Amino acid sequence: MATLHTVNKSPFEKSSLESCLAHAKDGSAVLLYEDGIYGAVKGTSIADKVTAMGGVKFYVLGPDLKARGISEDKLLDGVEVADYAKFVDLAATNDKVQAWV
Amino acid sequence: MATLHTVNKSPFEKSSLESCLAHAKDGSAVLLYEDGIYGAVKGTSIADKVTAMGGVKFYVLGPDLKARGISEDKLLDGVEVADYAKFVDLAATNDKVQAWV
Amino acid sequence: MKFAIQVNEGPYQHQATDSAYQFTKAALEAGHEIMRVFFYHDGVNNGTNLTTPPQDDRNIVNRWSELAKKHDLDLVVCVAAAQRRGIVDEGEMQRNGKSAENIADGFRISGLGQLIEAGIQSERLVVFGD
Amino acid sequence: MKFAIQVNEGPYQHQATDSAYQFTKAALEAGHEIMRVFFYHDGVNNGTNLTTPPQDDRNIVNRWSELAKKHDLDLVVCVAAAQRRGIVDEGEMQRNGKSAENIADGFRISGLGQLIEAGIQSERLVVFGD
Amino acid sequence: MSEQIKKFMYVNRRAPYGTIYAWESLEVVLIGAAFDQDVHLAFLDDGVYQLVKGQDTSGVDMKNFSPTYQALGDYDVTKLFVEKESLEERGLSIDDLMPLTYEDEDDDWAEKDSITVVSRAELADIMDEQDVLFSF
Amino acid sequence: MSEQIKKFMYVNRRAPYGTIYAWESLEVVLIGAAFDQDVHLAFLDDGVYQLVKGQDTSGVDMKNFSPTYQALGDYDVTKLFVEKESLEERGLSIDDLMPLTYEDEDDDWAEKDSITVVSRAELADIMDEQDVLFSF
Repeated sequence: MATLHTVNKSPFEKSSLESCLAHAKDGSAVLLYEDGIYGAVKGTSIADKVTAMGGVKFYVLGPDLKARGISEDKLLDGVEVADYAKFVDLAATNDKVQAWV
Repeated sequence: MATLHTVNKSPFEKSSLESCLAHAKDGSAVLLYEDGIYGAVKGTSIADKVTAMGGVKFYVLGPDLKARGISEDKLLDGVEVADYAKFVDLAATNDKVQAWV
Repeated sequence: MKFAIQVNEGPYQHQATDSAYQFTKAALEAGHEIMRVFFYHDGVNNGTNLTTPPQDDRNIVNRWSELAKKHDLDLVVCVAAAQRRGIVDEGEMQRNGKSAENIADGFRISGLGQLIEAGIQSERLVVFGD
Repeated sequence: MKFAIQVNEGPYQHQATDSAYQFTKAALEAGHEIMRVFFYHDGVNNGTNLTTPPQDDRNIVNRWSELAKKHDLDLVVCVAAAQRRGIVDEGEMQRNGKSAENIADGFRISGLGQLIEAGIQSERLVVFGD
Repeated sequence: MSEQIKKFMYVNRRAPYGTIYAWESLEVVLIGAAFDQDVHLAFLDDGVYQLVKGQDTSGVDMKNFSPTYQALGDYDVTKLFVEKESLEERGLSIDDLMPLTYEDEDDDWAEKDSITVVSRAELADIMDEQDVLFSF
Repeated sequence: MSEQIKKFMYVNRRAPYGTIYAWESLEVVLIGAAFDQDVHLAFLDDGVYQLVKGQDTSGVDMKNFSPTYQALGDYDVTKLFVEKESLEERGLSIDDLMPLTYEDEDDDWAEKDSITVVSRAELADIMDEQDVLFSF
């Protein structure tokens, strides 16, 4: 079943993104929001682990990105910017939501 | 100056122990308490980083260890078990306390 | 679609309740149903009517109360978690001999069964936490 | 030796206030002075008198109140943090037009200067947080 | 109208005592047991520490809730999945955990293990099959 | 009785907005500025994100407190240490941070940088010299 995984913590502070990536299956979606948005940025020590997830589609919450002053051109290739409406939409169109709190 | 560093989070959940170890100087003391006690255990994926800190003295809070069912024979060599009185004593005998919350 | 929301953290300390609010608002705007917002753990602290946040910041509690009023939302505070943290309605005040009640408008205190029921009856459960 | 204690988290959710309590108790037993316990961030929630924890568990708020009474401790709740989270004494109740007060025995609400002062006047500051 | 049976999973990723999530999560499981859903518990990351045997909270003056896990079988909560890699990274094995059992009414009340140790990939599959995931 | 001047350090290791620690820490710094201590701020780990320029919280409806860092110079809070390794691990450089300056009254009010980028080893030394460390 298609799952929307959500990660709201910085990958440099907590291990939740790493655990999410270790369990997310091909075809699932991962939404990075709140401090989780730092996981979507290019050139970090965690970036390779994110880009290695070929079968997973990544989204990042735009309002959280802007709040933190991270411009969209800093995002890893293939990461799509979502707003809250899109977050709702992802939750609806996937079969369930798994929160990696 | 001699510093008592305190770490209260699991090294598998948060990066606070790792950051502490990267900044603790030779001659300082590190007290692992609450969920931080897991950093004092043998045979874990983090153990090598702790044992590599030759110039730092490690303490683990006994009451927190017992609460979590970790017996003292599981501790890394050189880690000393402290009670709350010893925690107070370490805070008093070092020049200051740095909490890696 | 029928959503249920779970909030695990209190106001201001963590963004969880902000994100839950924005999600809930966006879901309602998209025409979805929010069958319940369940406040658990420190999330129960969203239900106090005693906050006075700075005037240049959002008022998290009032915002929930107003959204509930506008959309007839069911904002449920877990009773067991509320007792540990000091969120009290009139019934709890009398039952536990407390000096005051502090439950905010639009919130009600109820049992954990309301969370399970939300999991059963909603089509999607979305959890916001630390 | 003269200690000051800072508590950043509320009751039950995090062990921080338990550890701070045990440390404070042990320090007093060893003959040290605790010149102030400063409750900041969600730590202010330790100062509510509205909790009713399960009978088979410790009562975190009462435990602080009793220790304060026994040792004449200065338990200070930060006013700015308290306003965000809904901890209110009589003065705050009147000033902010709140319907109730909920400050527990032995706690007082004051400004952040009390934390700075604690840092200056104590010989050791010990912080308990998340 | 009879309600459908959903696959519920309670996901436990936190150590006990340092925070209350583990204990309040268990309170949800106990209440939830009355609702006749298809209940699964996952223990991964620091969640595996919740099941470590020999917990004794007398020194920290907190409530020791670990005996409650042993009551889960009586509540027909019998599908507990513990992640193998999470154990190994923490230097733990199944022998470090409390033995949790239930009596199988479909098998002449034979006593059976409630805990199944699964690989990370297997746990990912089991999570994938759920209808509702509760996180704390 | 005049009070001694202590070396105070506010240690910032958290990102802004996800939690309130960064903002309430800054409130302490502002109040503390009135006390005439020798004030230092450390930004390491996720704390370096607090100083990233261009923060715009309109979409999350939270208070944007980042302009307050720019007021620190007026409060004579001028010793801000940012850890180089923390920046690098996050793909950041000094150019991504807000320029923070102060006017040096001992140098004909020349405008000077408040931020000093230091190595992890240097920051460890600076921490070691402090009398009191505030953590949030």
